[in-house]
Amino acid sequence: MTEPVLSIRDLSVEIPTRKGVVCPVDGVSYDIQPGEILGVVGESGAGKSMAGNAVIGLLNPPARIAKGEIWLNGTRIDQLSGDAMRRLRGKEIGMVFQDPLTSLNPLLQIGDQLTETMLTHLDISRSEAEQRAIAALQEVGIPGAADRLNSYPHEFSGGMRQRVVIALALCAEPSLVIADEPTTALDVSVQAQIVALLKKLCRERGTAIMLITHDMGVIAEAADRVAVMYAGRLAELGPVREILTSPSHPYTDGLMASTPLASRGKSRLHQIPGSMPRLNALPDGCAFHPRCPYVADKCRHDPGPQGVEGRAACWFPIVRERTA
Amino acid sequence: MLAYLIRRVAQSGLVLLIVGMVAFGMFRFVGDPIDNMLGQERTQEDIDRLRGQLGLDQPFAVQYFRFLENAVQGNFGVSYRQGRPVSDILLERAPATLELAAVSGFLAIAMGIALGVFTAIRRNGFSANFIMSASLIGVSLPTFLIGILLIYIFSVELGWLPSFGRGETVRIGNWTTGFLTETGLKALVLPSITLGLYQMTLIMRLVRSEMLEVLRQDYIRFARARGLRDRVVNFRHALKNTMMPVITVIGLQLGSIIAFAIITETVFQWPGVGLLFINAIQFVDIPVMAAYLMLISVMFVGINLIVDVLYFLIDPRLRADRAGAH
Amino acid sequence: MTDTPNLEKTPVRDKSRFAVAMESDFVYAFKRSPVAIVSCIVVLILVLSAVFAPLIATTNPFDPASLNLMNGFTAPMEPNAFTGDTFLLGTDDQGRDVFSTILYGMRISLFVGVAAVLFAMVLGITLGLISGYFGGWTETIIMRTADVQLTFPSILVAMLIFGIAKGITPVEYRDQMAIWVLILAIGLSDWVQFARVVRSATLVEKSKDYVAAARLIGRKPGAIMLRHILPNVLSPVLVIATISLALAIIAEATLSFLGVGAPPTQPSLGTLIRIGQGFLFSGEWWILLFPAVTLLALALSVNLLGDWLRDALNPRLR
Amino acid sequence: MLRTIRYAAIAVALGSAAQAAEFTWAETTDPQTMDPHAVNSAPVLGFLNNVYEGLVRRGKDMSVEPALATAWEPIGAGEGWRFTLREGVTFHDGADFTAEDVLFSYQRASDEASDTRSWFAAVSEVNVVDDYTIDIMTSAPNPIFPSSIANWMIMDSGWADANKAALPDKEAGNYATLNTNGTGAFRVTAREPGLRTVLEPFDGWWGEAEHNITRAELTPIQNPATALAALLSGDVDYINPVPIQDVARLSENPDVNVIQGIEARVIMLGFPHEADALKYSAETTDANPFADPRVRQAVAHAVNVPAILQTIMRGNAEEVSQLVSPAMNGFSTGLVDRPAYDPDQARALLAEAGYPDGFSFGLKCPNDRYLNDESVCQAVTGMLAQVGMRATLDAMPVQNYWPELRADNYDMYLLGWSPGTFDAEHPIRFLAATPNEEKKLGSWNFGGYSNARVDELLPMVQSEIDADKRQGMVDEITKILQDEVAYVPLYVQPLVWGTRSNIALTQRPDNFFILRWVTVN
Repeated sequence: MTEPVLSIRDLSVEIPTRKGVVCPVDGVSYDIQPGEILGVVGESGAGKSMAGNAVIGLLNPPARIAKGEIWLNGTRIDQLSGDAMRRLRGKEIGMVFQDPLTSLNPLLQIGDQLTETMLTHLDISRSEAEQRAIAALQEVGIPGAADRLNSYPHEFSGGMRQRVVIALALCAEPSLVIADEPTTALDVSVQAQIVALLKKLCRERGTAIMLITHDMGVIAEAADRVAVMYAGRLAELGPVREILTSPSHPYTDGLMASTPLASRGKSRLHQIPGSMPRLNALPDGCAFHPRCPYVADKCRHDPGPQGVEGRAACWFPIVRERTA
Repeated sequence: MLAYLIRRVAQSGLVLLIVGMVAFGMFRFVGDPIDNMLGQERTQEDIDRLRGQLGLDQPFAVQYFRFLENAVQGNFGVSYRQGRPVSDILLERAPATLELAAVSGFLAIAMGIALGVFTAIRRNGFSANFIMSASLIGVSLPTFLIGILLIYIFSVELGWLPSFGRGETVRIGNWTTGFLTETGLKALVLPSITLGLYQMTLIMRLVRSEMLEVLRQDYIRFARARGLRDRVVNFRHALKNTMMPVITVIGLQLGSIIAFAIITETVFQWPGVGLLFINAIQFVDIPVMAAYLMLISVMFVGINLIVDVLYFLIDPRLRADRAGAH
Repeated sequence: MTDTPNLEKTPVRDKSRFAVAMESDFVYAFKRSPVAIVSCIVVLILVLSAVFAPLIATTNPFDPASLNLMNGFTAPMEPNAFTGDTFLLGTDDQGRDVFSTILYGMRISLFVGVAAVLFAMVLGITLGLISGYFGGWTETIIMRTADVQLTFPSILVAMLIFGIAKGITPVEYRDQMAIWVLILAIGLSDWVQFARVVRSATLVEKSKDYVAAARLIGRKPGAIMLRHILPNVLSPVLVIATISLALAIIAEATLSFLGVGAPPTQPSLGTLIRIGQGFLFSGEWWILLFPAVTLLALALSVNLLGDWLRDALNPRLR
Repeated sequence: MLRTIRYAAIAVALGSAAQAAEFTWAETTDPQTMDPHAVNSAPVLGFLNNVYEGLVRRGKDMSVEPALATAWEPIGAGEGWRFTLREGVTFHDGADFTAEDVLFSYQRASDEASDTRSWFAAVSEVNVVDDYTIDIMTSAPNPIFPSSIANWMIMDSGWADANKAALPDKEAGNYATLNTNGTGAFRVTAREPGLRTVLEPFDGWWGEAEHNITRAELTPIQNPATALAALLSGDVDYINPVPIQDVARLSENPDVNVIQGIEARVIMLGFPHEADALKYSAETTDANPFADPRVRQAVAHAVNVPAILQTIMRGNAEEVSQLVSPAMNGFSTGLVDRPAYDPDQARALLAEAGYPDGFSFGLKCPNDRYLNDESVCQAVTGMLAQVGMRATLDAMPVQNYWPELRADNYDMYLLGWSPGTFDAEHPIRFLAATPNEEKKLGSWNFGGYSNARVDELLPMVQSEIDADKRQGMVDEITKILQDEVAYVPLYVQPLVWGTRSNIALTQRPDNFFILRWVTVN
């Protein structure tokens, strides 16, 4: 195993509110290898984007990193000074947002937004930056990139715009890209193109991608490994094939049962009862126990271990013989 | 684009006509001009003769249409008080008001935007809150009081600045400017602060709330996520988007500066059209009053038009889809 | 959207409506902002003292018979050379006790200010709703009248209305008329900003589905506007109302500076400042200072409250 | 307390011969026109006295002195006056001054289009005897004619014809409205109406200059506080008027002088004598209490003039008992005391007149015409209310005030009168005579006061040559007006000028500012 691009050790993010401190991310650890796409999945409010924001250092105050370490390419970045962190953003970590309609500055031409980012991080001449911008646009599949440089965001369709966003995120050749729900705002056909584009870029450039989504279909399609989040904690972590076909955490099992997968034919979709508890009103013991079909007494008192590679955060993980 | 312009100009013409009608209609109640034109020992017979001479005994409609007919050709009649064509008087006095409005307008906009951006960026900083509250004082005191206090402090007590008037002016063609002489510049200081303070506060608050709105947008978060320097994020990305909605309001503010000049000119005895208007009211000099209102409304409507066109040019979204409808 | 942790409180059934209100974020933010608390207290004190002026004030400055001219120009806290009376904040040129006149004057200023803003609000909201909702010709007419209106500075509008009103009202009602003319004049020059805000907000709300839904089930436009669009438009209107209340109070002062304000025998705060301004150089500083400070306190706290309200009510700025 | 300086000539010890200097001054209103015959108002005539000259002029003590006429004597038994003119006098443009110009100026000043026409009501004809002698015939003997034409200024006929200004043009203005060509001590070198007017000495002037001014500039400043600030900060050398309330403070200021005196203007209360009912009363709508002299007497007793002078006028004004101030010719020295302040007697008189619990009425006042006019009216309202006469005060700008008075929209009004001829006959002719349109009498007698004896005596006063007999008749009229309380005279308006301490000038009761008596040290 090569050295991971990103490795998070026991990361916790706290938000002090007037009703006590809330922990959207509670002791999460995972790594992403170069050229690997790690899917981070969970219901909304499970803390998946909060972890992403913590990594790139864009947590909206009063949220702050309480404990844990974030390592990027072997150097620790969670304690970097404001400016050091700023120089790192874009250069080392790229970010792709959810809604392409609002992610691009409506009054600036595409070319300017690209060259501006490159000139900030790479000491190259303006003309060379323009060449690279054209190349970046071609790479993300924008037709006739050369003469689209000086057109404005509103002259592109949703899908095209998301491609531009991806080009922008990658133009300074970061080693890690955090894609926060990149496909949610797009319609299905365009979603598939974007997923394919991300996979292609990941393979060709060896960039590690943290793909945050609530859509299991996207995970199945794109992710190499997957981290399932529930109520701020890591429920399960592992290769996507393994987790999807034989989940060992009851929550993941429920999730898979409620996702229409071609491979499972026409069995009735299973519905997980109840909804995810609010972060400021977590039940005792394992957060999932009120909804867990296999709940036992122990689960109600003891929160259970942190999920790590190969072991789910559950006292009674589901054990199956590995079929695949 | 052209169709839009024509429609706007037509609307502006309509506005001017209405202003003329309303203004002229109201003057009948402001007093009787004849009293100020005749001395102590006049008789009723003198009054009637002069009233006939000035055509004031005609029915209202006749007077109004004669006024409109002349106004269209730029002839606003003769001032009852000064016995000179009103257009000459206005031409003489306009530079003073325009220069004062320009300086205080610039002051208001420049300071307004700078402080607006500063208080938006450092939203909870102490200095930002202090500026916000201090600027409110500008809006919480009547303009005339601010003017008089400034005179009291800077002219009477400290003696740094002249207490009234416009200082020496240099005549260039038929424009007199106060910018080229030392006393002219010194005379500009206090009045432009008095006039500009009120507008500056309004612009500052507007820019602040608009900037806060923009700073919350995704493209700003994305710009930060790309590691751009704060200066670039705030000024290149955020400010440009902030300015869009602010332009229209600033246009309106400039319009009201000229109209607000009435008070400042009275307090500082600034020889502009505002003071002329106040004197015209005092001496019921109807031609001057009517001409002043027409001048102000032309300026106002003109500024409105320019602002709309400006908005059209700058915002690529509007320009792109050629949407004629505004 | 990034999944912000949901912080809503758990559903409560037992607490009374007031308790719920007290716990709301609005009140929480209020408690934590010193500016809001102080300005709120100042406004309360001033408004209450204005309302209970007859009880607090030592004399009734508006009753000409009770004035003793010889008491004129008495310095604060010092006995008058002729009559020996002493006054907390001194007296003005007519022998009126400055302290009581400020209270009574503030009554007029507040009354004129609040009434003018209400008048402007009602007018502005109706016209804004109508022009926003119906659009087309009505909108152009209303918006162009707004342009005409903006051409006339509020001071000018007031002076001309004053001229007209003086011309037509029978003379014995002239004193009461003066106050209502002030309200009309200031209100008339204020409605435009309300109309504009409400219009743009209505345009936004109109495009939303719930309005289309309401229209679908056959609600009359009037009902739609009032029950559906208006509540969503109130918060910007409320903010403008507070700011323009301060401006209205000051406009009244400016008008009295031009000699068009409240009648001389019933001076408002603005009239007092106009009188006081005449004595700036003559040494009777208290005639100007105390009314000016009161006006500043009133206008400043109303403005600060308006400012805080804007930030508090604007959900996205939290 | 009151530093009455009758003829305030500040004789400042001229140490070193003061070297020539520039001088700037400010007044509240700008002279409306430069045409001496276009407008008969104090600001215009006062200013033009420095540029044009009449046959006679008034000296520092208001006495009549020779000017363009060196001497004058009555013709026959009072059929007119013969004036011998001064020789060697030139106009500013160099033209010679002759009797021709006087005739032309008479025709111009007495024409329909000119505002000064009323001065020549008594003149029947004017004939030129020779280049330097002219006869002005009057329809009846007119003893005060020479002193009544001090403000009739002479214009050069050649200059007027050349510039098409033969008659004053009030409607559209003409060359004479903006330019001047007088014989006076100063020439107008720059004129921006409403902004500033610049004067420079006329070195060809016939008289000897007592001033050391090389350039004088008048800028109107409307806002009193700004004018005061200008004086205090030294931007102007002299301002007129100084707000009354600032007199005390300014007097202590070392680099500013306050010059006080009494003006010719008497402030009085007027009544609706002719009206048969009150217009603005809440309850007395069918009777006019002010028609009863006892009620008018009650008003006189109810108004505490000393208190008004003490507070509102800060001790700078003088109470008065008749329609003219003591400085005027024809002042009745024997009738000086006015009704004492006695509220009880006022209430008694009201009860006697049938109004035991008083009545309400409307008091009309200007708020920007006379010094502190609105404050005085407020004080009067308060005092009358204390005796039961409940007034509702309606103070308004002067341009609305005169039409209201002319339309009789008042129950009581405030009026100030400054006699143009500085003679007691003037106010009687305009305020006391029964209004008569043809004879141009009583044109400002709004209340319509009428007394047969007064109407009988007026023409006799106008034509009486013997000074004592004339004074006796004036005293009789004054006594009648006092007994019938035609008006309630309150006080003579104070004249308060402010100058920098290095300025010496002369203050005259007619409030005319004569530039040639100014010295800048």
